[in-house]
Amino acid sequence: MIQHGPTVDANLAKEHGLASDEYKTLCDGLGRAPSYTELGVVSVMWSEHCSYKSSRVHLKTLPSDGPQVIEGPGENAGVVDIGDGQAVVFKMESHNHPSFLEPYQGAATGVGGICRDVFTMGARPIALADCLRFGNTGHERTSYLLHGVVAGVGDYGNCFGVPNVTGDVVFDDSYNGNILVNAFCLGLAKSDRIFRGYASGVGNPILYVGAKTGRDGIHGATMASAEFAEGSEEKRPAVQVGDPFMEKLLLEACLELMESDALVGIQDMGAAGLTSCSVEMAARAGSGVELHLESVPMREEGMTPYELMLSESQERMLMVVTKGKEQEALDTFSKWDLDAAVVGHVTDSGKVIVKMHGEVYADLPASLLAEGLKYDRPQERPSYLDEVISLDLDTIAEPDDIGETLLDMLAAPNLCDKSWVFQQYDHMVRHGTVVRPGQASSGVVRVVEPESGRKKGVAIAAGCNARHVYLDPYEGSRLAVASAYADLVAVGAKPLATTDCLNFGNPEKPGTMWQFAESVRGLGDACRLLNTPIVSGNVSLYNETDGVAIKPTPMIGMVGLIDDIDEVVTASFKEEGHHIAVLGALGGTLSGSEFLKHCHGQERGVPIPFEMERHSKVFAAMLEMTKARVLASAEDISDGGLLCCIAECCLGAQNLGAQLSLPAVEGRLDELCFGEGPARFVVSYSKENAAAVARAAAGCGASLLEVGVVGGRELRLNIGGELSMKLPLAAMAGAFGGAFEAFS
Amino acid sequence: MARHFGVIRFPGSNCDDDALHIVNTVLADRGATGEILWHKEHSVGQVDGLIVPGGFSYGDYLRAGAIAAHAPIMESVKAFAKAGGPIIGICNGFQILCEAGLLEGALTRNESLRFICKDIYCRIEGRPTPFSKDIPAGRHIRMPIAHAEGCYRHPDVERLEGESQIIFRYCDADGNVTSDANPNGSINNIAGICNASGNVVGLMPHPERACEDVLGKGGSAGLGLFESALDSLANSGAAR
Amino acid sequence: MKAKVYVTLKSGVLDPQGQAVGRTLGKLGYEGVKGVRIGKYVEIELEGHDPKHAEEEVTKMCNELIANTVMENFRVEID
Amino acid sequence: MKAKVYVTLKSGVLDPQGQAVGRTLGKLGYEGVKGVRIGKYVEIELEGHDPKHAEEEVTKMCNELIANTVMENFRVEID
Ligand SMILES: Nc1ncnc2c1ncn2[C@@H]1O[C@H](COP(=O)(O)OP(=O)(O)O)[C@@H](O)[C@H]1O
Ligand SMILES: [Mg+2]
Repeated sequence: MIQHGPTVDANLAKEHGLASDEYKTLCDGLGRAPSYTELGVVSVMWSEHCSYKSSRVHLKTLPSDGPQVIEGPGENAGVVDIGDGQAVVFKMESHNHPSFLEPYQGAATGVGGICRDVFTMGARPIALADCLRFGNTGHERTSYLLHGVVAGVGDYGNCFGVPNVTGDVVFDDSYNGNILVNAFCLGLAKSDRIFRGYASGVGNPILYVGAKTGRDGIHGATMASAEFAEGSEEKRPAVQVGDPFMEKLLLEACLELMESDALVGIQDMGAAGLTSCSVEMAARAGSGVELHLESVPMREEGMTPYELMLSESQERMLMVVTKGKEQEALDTFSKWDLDAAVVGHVTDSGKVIVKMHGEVYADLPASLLAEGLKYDRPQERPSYLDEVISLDLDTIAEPDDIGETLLDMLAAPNLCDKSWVFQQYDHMVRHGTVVRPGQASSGVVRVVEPESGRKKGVAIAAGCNARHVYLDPYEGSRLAVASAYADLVAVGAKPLATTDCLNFGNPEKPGTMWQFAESVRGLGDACRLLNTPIVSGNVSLYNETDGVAIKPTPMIGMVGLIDDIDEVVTASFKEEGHHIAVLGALGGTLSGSEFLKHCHGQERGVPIPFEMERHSKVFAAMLEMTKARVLASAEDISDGGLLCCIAECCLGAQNLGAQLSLPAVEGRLDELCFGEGPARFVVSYSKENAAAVARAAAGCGASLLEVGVVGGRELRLNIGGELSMKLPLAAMAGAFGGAFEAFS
Repeated sequence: MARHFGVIRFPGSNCDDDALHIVNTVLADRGATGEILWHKEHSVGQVDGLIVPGGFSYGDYLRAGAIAAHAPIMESVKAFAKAGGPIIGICNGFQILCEAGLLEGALTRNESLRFICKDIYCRIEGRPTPFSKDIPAGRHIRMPIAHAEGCYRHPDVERLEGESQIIFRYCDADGNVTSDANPNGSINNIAGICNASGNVVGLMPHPERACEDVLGKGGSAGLGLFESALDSLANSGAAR
Repeated sequence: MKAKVYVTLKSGVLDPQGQAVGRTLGKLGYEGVKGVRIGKYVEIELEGHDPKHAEEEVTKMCNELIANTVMENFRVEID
Repeated sequence: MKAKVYVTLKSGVLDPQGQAVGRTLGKLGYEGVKGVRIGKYVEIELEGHDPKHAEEEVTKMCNELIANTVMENFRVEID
């Protein structure tokens, strides 16, 4: 074995992020000290980012099975059957740390990475979504990060040519030093043509395709697993630059090659590049691989095996092709002007052997690397919870003027119109976007069934209310699932399966670990109850700067199916005279609400929990109504409560007012107007359909209360027969539509 | 009568399938057909019309459309234009036709410096072209835009105006040409133009995205451009 | 040999990017910034040793591809 | 006074744009193009007459706004 580079010892291992006991485990496993190249390879494979060492014991409790599931966690993305021989392939992934250091490139390469995870499985990406978390709008870096991230997400997806159909943007102090950039991608495949990351077939050649390897991002994976400390901004690693054009060529070439029978296995080079790719492909297949690095296309001169194995240059794929078919593959790549080379072959040794010019630089058992480490880290319920769970409403003054308060709420950074963001994303390319961002809480893309021409729809909901998770990690995570479920049924989609991206602080702190464990328990329970198994996901830990962690943010991406896109409903009121009703509970709670935060600066109280028994009836009613095509509009009531929801329904394409009359309440007016709770919807329908709507609700055992009619140029609210509020549409539009531009 | 359209695919074209879908599926009952033409070909083959689709040919690197304008197939596209064949360049296609010299002027970075994707209105005017002559002059229609470099510039725009070569102009929902209705800063609110002989048309809005109302409820006014082309081909006699 | 190409917008052509940078500099407290124009700076690594020939070649490249002469001027320097 | 700023990508940082232009020049028949890197050329019109002070100011502007020092280098010239 060639020993080039610095001498390997426990100290050097520590610099690579391996704790001393981890280094010992490595030496014991190998029966010797590792070479420098081996140390590099192992350190990335055993990093939190690649090995999930702190999270794995918890993740394995998540439900991942169901008749609809074709491929669960373990592959590059999850695969779910949508009938007619078609499948959707999807996953969500974080790119938080790189985006904080270089927002444009960090976000762009995040989108690039998740798209590769999807098309690597044989699916053509047909929809993107992005969930973004920034610090306070007044924080000095927020505007810079926001501009860079949004441009980066947009430019990459736009150029690559996939519509970005939904997502969310939230501002909160806890993200001041750690923004979140979570990107979701969904692709469409034939259910019997799914490709997997397997290096099988002894003697089969291994092909490298795509961008040349440079020195960029070396140690990116270990960086993503380390807490930021003051001063680390100075030690910025080389930034990875995204090349969406190259990725588009890769996509087309790979899909073309997948039409043939040349391909045995394929995987994108994501975090930890060639290393994780070759190790994972060998480990899954139970085979081995031998690489000869001198054949890797290089961007720079004099690159060492260490650098080649650890580079995170973007837009690269590794694939195994049937022996004798390599020319067919190379021809396809040259048609698309892509660099490709045979860089090794499959063995049955169970080892990853790295050679350069005939010399061995690494000789490692694939299983040792892939299984990695596993910790059940100590947990402890954090004490802040004792403080925040109680809310004394007597200390909260009721608003004098509901109208003024509504305007203030509509202009709140977390509630206002986000067109500034999504208009920078092409949300219509590929002639399939049925519901665009801003039209409903879910995005919907059309999927045509090739034989019959039947037009199905796939709906995507993505987001998370981290405040709820902060106040109660278990219940808050259940609520996040229920909320995604509500988003889907509101457009008429039957929820199928889930992906997640679990963003938390430092897992070595028992309090954070407890939040994580509780959250995973909540996600699992809710997904089990709702039959939306988790088929893929990602964990991002160490979102913490100078000891301050983000609010625990288990981002949820949920996918649903619509049998016929003509059934789809959107949020906006459509016609004068339509009836407006609330489906589900009328009132909510101010505990943990956006109202309490925005108007009173408080984040406390316990949110109303998700209750399967009660809330699933509401979901069922919602689906039955859309299926029966009796609704003109539907929108779930989430942050901002009933009144913000109705205001948004007014401010749609048709721009219609509404006359509301609510029963006199015993409780507080602000609770009625702005309170929050799960499984509540605002629906509208024609007079003719009123009976059918009521029947559907009653049939499912869900409550439905008519609260008004669509019409006029203002939003009027009577409570118990008295006029409580009257706002012109223009005033609401001004508050809602003008806010983002003002603080961005 | 069957009318066959070629849709040119450059590396980085994204709206090629969208355009093909319009001719092959949405307009199939009108006798339209289409095929993809690969940029490395030297001939456009037997087609009655050409669509240069949107997307990011060559990543839009250097300038949008600049590299695609030099693709092997472009010589044949130029010959097709010279012979009077109808050509429409949509978004990136418009940028490519400008860079290739088939249309005048240049498309530069949006004044807001941001990519912008939304529905706009534009008014149809100017001389009759194959892609607009069935739409009554002065009518305004709704179509999406999705571009970062759509700000039209021309050193002598008055000449184009004088020759009635402005075919599409951004306007508001009521048809008024106002600066508020101009999404990207284009001179004189120009959204699309034609060449001196009128057979080559380029525009930034995406008519192919406004052909089926089910897609975002944005309307289907864009269909008018393609129907117009089918009619004008039918009237111009035999297929090429 | 190395060629350096400076691509600048022709004088009448609006430069929104330059304007935006100028405005931001003002907001950041830089006084005395009267105008900003943003162009491209292209470095081309060339084989060969004849600067005259290189200059001719690069000028052709600029006319053909690197600059859009409808809007842009360019200047070539050979190192 | 006029400041000229040359912003270039740090070596090792990928330049997809330069690569695409380089490849295209090759296809257009220009032989001997070994590499293309694309940067920015910024002209700043300044008040005042003190070139030393101007250079300091513009250097600050570059660090703060004009160059992205994570990925780019810059050079300032005062005319
Ligand atoms: N929170 C989670 N829930 C379910 N599955 C997960 C989760 N996190 C990771 N996984 C699964 O673990 C595997 C490894 O994920 P990841 O390392 O993010 O992929 P990649 O190598 O593409 O970056 C994937 O199959 C992913 O779906
Ligand atoms: Mg992967």
